[in-house]
Amino acid sequence: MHWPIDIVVLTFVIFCAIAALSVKDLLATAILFGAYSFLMCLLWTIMGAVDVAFTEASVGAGVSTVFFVAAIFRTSRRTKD
Amino acid sequence: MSDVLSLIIAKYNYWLYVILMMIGLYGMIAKNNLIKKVVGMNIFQTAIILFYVSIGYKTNASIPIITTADTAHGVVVRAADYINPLTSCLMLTAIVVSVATFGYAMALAVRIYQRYQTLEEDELRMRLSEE
Amino acid sequence: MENYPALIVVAPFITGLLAGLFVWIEKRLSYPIVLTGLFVSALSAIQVLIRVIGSGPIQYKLGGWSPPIGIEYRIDLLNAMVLCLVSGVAFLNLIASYKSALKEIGDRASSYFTVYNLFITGLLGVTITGDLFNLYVLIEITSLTSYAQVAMGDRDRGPLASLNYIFIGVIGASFYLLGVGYLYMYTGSLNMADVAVLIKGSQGSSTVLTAFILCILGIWIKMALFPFHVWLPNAYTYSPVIFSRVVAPLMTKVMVYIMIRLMITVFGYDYIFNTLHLSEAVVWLATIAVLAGGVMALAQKNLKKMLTYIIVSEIGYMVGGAWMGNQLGMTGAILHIFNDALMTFALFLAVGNMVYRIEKVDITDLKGLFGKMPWTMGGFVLAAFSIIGVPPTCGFFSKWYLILGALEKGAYHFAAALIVSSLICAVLFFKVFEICFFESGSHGHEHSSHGPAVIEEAPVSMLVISGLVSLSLIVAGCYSGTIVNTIILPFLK
Amino acid sequence: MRVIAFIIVCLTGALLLYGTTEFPDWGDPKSPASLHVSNYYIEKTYEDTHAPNFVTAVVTDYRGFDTMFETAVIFTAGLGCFLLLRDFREKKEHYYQHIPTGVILHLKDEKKSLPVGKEFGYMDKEWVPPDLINKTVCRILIPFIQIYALYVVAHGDYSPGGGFQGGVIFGSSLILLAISYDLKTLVKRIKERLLGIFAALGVLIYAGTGVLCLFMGGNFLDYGKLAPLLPGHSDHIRAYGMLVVEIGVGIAVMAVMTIIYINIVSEGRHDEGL
Amino acid sequence: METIISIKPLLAVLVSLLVIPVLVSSSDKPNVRESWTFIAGIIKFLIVLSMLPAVLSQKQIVLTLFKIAPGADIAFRVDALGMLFALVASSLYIITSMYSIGYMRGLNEHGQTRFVSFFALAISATIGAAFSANLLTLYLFYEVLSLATYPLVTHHQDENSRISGRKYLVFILGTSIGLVLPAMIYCYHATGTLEFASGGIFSGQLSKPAATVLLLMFVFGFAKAGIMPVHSWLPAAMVAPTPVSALLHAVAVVKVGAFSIVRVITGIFGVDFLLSFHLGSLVAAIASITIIVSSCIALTQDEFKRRLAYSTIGQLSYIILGVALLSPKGMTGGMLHIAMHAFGKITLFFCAGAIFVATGKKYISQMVGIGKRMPLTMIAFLIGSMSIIGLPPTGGFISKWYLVLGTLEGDQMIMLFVLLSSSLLNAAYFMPIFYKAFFCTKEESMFEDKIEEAPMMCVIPLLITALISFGLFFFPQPFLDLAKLAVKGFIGG
Repeated sequence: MHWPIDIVVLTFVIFCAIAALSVKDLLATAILFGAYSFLMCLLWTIMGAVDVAFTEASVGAGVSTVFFVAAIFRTSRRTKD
Repeated sequence: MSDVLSLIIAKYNYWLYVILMMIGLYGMIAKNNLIKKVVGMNIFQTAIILFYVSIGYKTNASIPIITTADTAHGVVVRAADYINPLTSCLMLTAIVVSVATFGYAMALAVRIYQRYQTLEEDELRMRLSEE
Repeated sequence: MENYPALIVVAPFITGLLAGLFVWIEKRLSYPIVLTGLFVSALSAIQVLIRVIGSGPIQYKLGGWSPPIGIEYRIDLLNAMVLCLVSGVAFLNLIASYKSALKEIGDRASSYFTVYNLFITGLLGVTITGDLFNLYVLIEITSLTSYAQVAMGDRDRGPLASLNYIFIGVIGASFYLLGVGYLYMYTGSLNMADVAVLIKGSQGSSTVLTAFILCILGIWIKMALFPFHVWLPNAYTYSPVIFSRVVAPLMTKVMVYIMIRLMITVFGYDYIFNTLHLSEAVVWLATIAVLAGGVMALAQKNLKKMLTYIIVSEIGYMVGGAWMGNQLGMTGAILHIFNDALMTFALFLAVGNMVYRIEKVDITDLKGLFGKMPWTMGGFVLAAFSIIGVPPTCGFFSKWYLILGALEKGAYHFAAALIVSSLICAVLFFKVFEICFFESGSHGHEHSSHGPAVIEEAPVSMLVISGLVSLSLIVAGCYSGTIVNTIILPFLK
Repeated sequence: MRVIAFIIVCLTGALLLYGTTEFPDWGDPKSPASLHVSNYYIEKTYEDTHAPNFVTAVVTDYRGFDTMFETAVIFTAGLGCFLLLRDFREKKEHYYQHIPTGVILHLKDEKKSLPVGKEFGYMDKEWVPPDLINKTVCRILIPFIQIYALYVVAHGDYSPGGGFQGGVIFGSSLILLAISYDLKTLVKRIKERLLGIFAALGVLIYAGTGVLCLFMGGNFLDYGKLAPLLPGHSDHIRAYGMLVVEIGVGIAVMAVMTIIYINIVSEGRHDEGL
Repeated sequence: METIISIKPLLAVLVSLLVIPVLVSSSDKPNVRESWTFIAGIIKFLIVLSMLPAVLSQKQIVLTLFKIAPGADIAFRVDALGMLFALVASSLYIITSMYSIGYMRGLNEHGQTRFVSFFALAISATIGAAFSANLLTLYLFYEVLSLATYPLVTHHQDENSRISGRKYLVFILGTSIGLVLPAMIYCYHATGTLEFASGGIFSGQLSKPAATVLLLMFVFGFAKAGIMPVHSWLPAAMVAPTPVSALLHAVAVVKVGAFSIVRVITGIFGVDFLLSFHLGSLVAAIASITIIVSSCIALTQDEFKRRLAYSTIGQLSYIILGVALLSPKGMTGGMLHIAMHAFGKITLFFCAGAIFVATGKKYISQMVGIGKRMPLTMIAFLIGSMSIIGLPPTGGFISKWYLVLGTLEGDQMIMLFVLLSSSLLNAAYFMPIFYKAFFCTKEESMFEDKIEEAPMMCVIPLLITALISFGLFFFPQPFLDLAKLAVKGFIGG
C-alpha cells in the first residue's frame, strides 16, 4: 500500500503543472516543467512502469528541458500570462 | 465513511489524471503565449500517459522484468506478479510522439519569433491584420 | 507473393528513408528513389485490391504474431479501395508536382521528398491497419509530417498555421488516444476485430460510451468537421503546392475512412444507431457543416482558401451520409470518399498549375486565365463541375446516393442542404470562371477582342497529369455503378 | 477565450469522469485490462523471445511495427526542424578572441575570416567566458555518459531502457558538449552530414531488418526467420533481432536529438548557441 | 414492341464530340475547320436518318452504356418522339453551321474556334437528350447542354454578355439543380426507377398534392422551356451571336426544355396518371398564361431578336399546352409543333442575323423599307412568320390544326380561345414588320432603293429553311407519322 506517497507526489505534480502554466517568466516555466516531468517519472516508477519512467526521465526532464531553454534563448523570456 | 475512503483510494488516480488533463487542455486553449500553449500541450499528453500507466498498474505486482532470468526455465511466470507490460509499451511510443511534437513546436516558435518578434497570440493577430 | 500488404506501407517508408540518406550523399538520387517507392506501393495496392475482390478479405500478421497479441493488417474491400486511391494519388502528384516543388522549395526539395513519403506512409498505414493503437501512431506520423510540410509553404504565414495545426491536431489525436485507453480499460485488447467482439452486448456501459465519444470526437477534430475546422483553411492555404495537392484530397478522406471503420468494424452499427440514437443529431451537424462550409467559402478572396472551405463542406457530405444509418447513405459516403478525393485532387492540380505561373491566386489575379492557360482551366472547369455535381462527372453520383439515403431516412434537411450546397458551389465557381473568362490579364485590353491570347501554360508534366485526372472524373462517374456494385455493396453486406 | 476554454475543459473533464465511473478499482489485478492480452505477454514472452524485460519484448517484437513508426516520428521531427530552420547563409559578423591577449576582434566583413587555432578562438556574440570547472567536469563526464548510453541500448532486453532511452542519453552527452564548450566544437566534431546520415540510417536499420525478414520468407519484422543469419542459439534469435533493432533506434534518436538541439539553439545557422 | 440493340445512337452523339479535337487542332486553318464541321454535321444527320425506318416500323433502338444503379442507367433509346426531335436538331445543325460561317466571317468575330467547338458540344448534348432512355440520362445531357452553351451566350465577352450570362446560368442551373434534381431523386426514391415508361412509373405511390408539387417542380425546373416566370433568361440570352440564338434558342436549348417536359409528362407521370388527378389542365393553364402574356410582351418589343425571343416563349408553351391537353390530337399537335416551330423560328432568326450582317440594324423601327433592299430575306421572313402564326400554306398550320383539334377533342373551350387569340397576337407582332418592310412610301424608307443582300452563306440557309417550312405543309409525313406513332405509344401503351 503506497498510496500515501503516491498521493503526495501527485499533488506535487499538479502543483508543478499549475505553476508552470502560470509563472510569468518562461525560463521559470522551463524549470518547473522539468520538475513536473521528473515528478511524473517518479510517479510512474512508483507504479512500476520503469521503462516509461526511464524514458520520461531522459526525455521529459532531460532533453525536452534543454530544447525548451534553447528555444527561450532564441526567443524571449517575456510572457503576458 | 470507510466506503467513501475506499472509493477515493480506488479511484483517485483516475480523477487526478482528469484534473491534470484539464489543466493541460486549459493551458492549451486559454494561454496567450505560444510557448505556454506548448507546455499545456505537453501536460495534456503526459496526463494521458499517466492514465495509461494507471491502467496497467496492479497492486502487489512487480516491475515487468523477470529477475530470475537465468533460472526461469523451470519457474512458472504468474501474470499477477508483474504489472501490465502492454500499457508501458504503448506509452513509450506516446512519449516519443510527444517529445517529437514538442521539439518541432519549439522550432516553430523560434521561426515565428524570427519573423514577428513576438510569441504572444494577440500581438501576432494584430500583426497579421496589419499586413 | 504473400507480402503485398506489407509492401504497400513499407515501400514508401523505406524509400523515403533511403532518400533521406541519399540527400547527404547524392542529392539527385532522392527523387527517383522516392518515386520508385510510391510506384511499388501503388502496384501492390492494386494487386491487393484485385485479390480482395477475388477472394475476400486478407489478413497479414506483422512479425508473425497472430492478433490480438501482435499487430495485424486486415484488408477488406473498403481498405483496398482507399489504399489504391491514396497510393495512386500520391504517386501521380509526385510526378505532377516535381517542378513546382523545385520552384517553391528550392534546394531543400530533395530532403522534402522524404517527408512527403513518410506522410504517404502514414496515410497508407492508417488505412491498412487493424489495430487501434497502431492507428494512433500512424495518425501521429501523418500529423507530424503534415505539420512539417505546412510550415514549409508561405514563409510568413506557414509556421503560424502549422503551430495552430499542431495544437488542434494534438488535441484530436489525444482524444482518440484517450478513447482507445477507455476501450482498452474495458476490453483489454487493442485489435479492432477483437475489441468489437468484446464490447458486443455492453450497451449501457459508460466506459464504452465515453470511449466512443472520445474516438469519434478526436477523428472529427482531425478531419475538420465544421465546428472543429478552424485549423484547416490556413494550414492548406499556406502550405506548398506539392503538399496541398496531396493533403487536400487525401487527409480528410482518410479520416472519414477511419470514422467509418470505427463505426462499422469496432463499435458496430447496432450500437451507434439502435442503442445511442445519435443519427439524428449528427446528421443535423453535418447539415450545418455542409452549409457553413459553403457560406464561408463565399466570403473568401483567395482561390486556394475558397477551395479549402469547400473541403470543409464536403466533409459534411460524408459525415452526414455515414451517419444516415442506412445502406444508401453509407454507400454515398464511401463513394464520395473516392469521388471527392479525385475531384479535390483535380481541383488542386489545376490550382497548382496556376500558382506555378501566376504565384498569387487571389480571385482578382485570375483575370484572363482562360486565354493564358486554357488547358489548366479546362481541367479546373471539369473538376469544378464535379464539385457542383453536374453529371456525368463523378461528383453527381455520390451526391445522388447521399440524397437517396437522406430521403430514405426522411432527413429532408440534409437533402436540401446538399442541393443548396450544389447551388453555392455553382455560384462560387462561376464567379471564378467569369473573372477568368471575361477580364483580360495584365497585357491590356487590345488582344482580348482579336487574336488568341499569349499562352503561358504550366510545364507538360503538370499539365498531363492534371488533364488525365480531370478526365478520370468523367470515367469514374460513368463507372460509379461498377464501383458501387463490386466494392461498396459487397463490403456493406 | 478564457470562458470558452473553461467550458470546454469542464465538459471534457465531466465526460472523462463519467467514463471512469465504471472503471474497476485502481490496481485491481482482475480488471479486464490486465487479463486479456497482457497476461499472454507476461506468461509467454520469455518462452517466445528469451527477453526478460517484457516491455522491451512487447515494444520491439510483438508491437515492433508501432515502434518502427515511432522512430519514424522522431526522425520526422528532426527532419522537420532541419527543413524549417536550417539556414545556409553565412553570418555577416564574426567575433574572434586573440587567445594570448584576450583581445576581442569583431569582423564585419563576411568574406574575411581568421584561422582558428592556438592563436585565435572563435566566439559567440552573447559570449560568456569559458568556465574551467564546467569544461573540465564535462570533459570527464561525457565519455562516461556515452558508455552508459551504450549500456542502456545493449541491455534493453535485460533491464529498463532500450534504444530510445540510450539514444536520448547519447544525444544528451553531445548536447552537453555543445553547452559546456560551444556549438562550433560540436559541429566541428560531428558534421551535420554525419548526423543526417545517422538519423536516416538508424530508422533504415530497423526497417531493413523487417525487410530482411521478408526476404527470409517470413512476415515483415518476423525476427524468428533471421536464424540462419545470426550466430547463437536459435531460441535467442528474437532477442538478437530486438538488439539489432534497438541499435537502429538508438542511432536514429541520438542523431535526431542533436539535430533538433543544434537547429533550435542556433536558429539553423550552426554557428553559435547556448 | 421490338427492340434492336445498336450502337448508332451513341455514334450520333459522339460524332460531333469527337470532331472537337480536330476543330481545335485546325484552329488556324478556318476552311479546314469549317469543312470538318460540315462533315460531322452530315454524318450525324445520316446516322439519325438511318434509324428512321426502324423507328417508323415501330421498333426501338436501345443501348445501355453504363449501369449506375438499378433503374437508372446511362442509356439510349430511340423512339418516335426522340427521333422527331433528333431529326429536327441534326438537320438544322447543318444549315446553321453554314449560316454561322457567313455570319461569323461577315462580322469578323473573335474566337471562332471556340465558337464552333462549343457549338458541336451543344449539338451532341441535344441529340443525347433526344435519345435518352431515362430521366437520369436526360438530366445529364440537359446539364451538359446548359454548360456548353454558356460560352456561346457570352461569346462577346463584354459587360453586357456577362450580365446576360449570369442571368442565363442563374435561371438554367438554378432551376435544374434546385428543382429537377430533387424531384428526380424523389421519383427514384419513390419508385426505384427512372426509365421512361409509356404508362408512367408511378403506380399509386403518390398522393395528389405530392404529384402536383412534383409536376410543378419538373415544369418550372426545366427552365429551358421558358414557362413563365422562369422565362427571363431567354430574352437576355439574345446577346449571343445570331447563329447561337438561331440554333440554340430556337431549336436546341429551348426545345430540349420543352422536350424534357413532354418526356416527363408522358414517360414519368404517364397520361392516365395525370388524367386521373386532373393535373393536365393545371399545366395547360400555366402554359396558356405564358402564351398570352408573352405574346403581349412581344408586341411591345422593338429589338428584333427580343421580339423573336418572346415569340419563342409563347410558341414553346404551345408544345407544353398540346401535350398537357392529354388528348391524342392535342399531343400530336404539341409534338409536331417541335418540328414546325423549329423550322419557322430558325428562319426568322436567320433573317434577323442577315439583316444585322448586311445593315447593322437591330431594331424593328429602323427596318422600315428594308424589303426593297433585302427582298429574298424578307420573303423568307414572311414564310417563317406565317408558319409561326399558323397560316397555310406553311408547316405551322398543321401543328396548330392538330392543337385546335385537340382542344375540341378534350372539350376545352378556354384553351381553344387561348390558341386562337394568341394566333391573332402573333399576327399582330409579325405582320407589321413585313408590311413596313415592303409597303412604305419612299420618304418613310430608311434604305436606298438598291438590292444588297447579306453574304451568300447567310442567305442560302434562310431560304432553305423557309422552303422547308413551306414544304412541310405539303409533306408533313415524316414528322406527322413520328408524332402519331409517339402518341400511340403513350396513350395506347
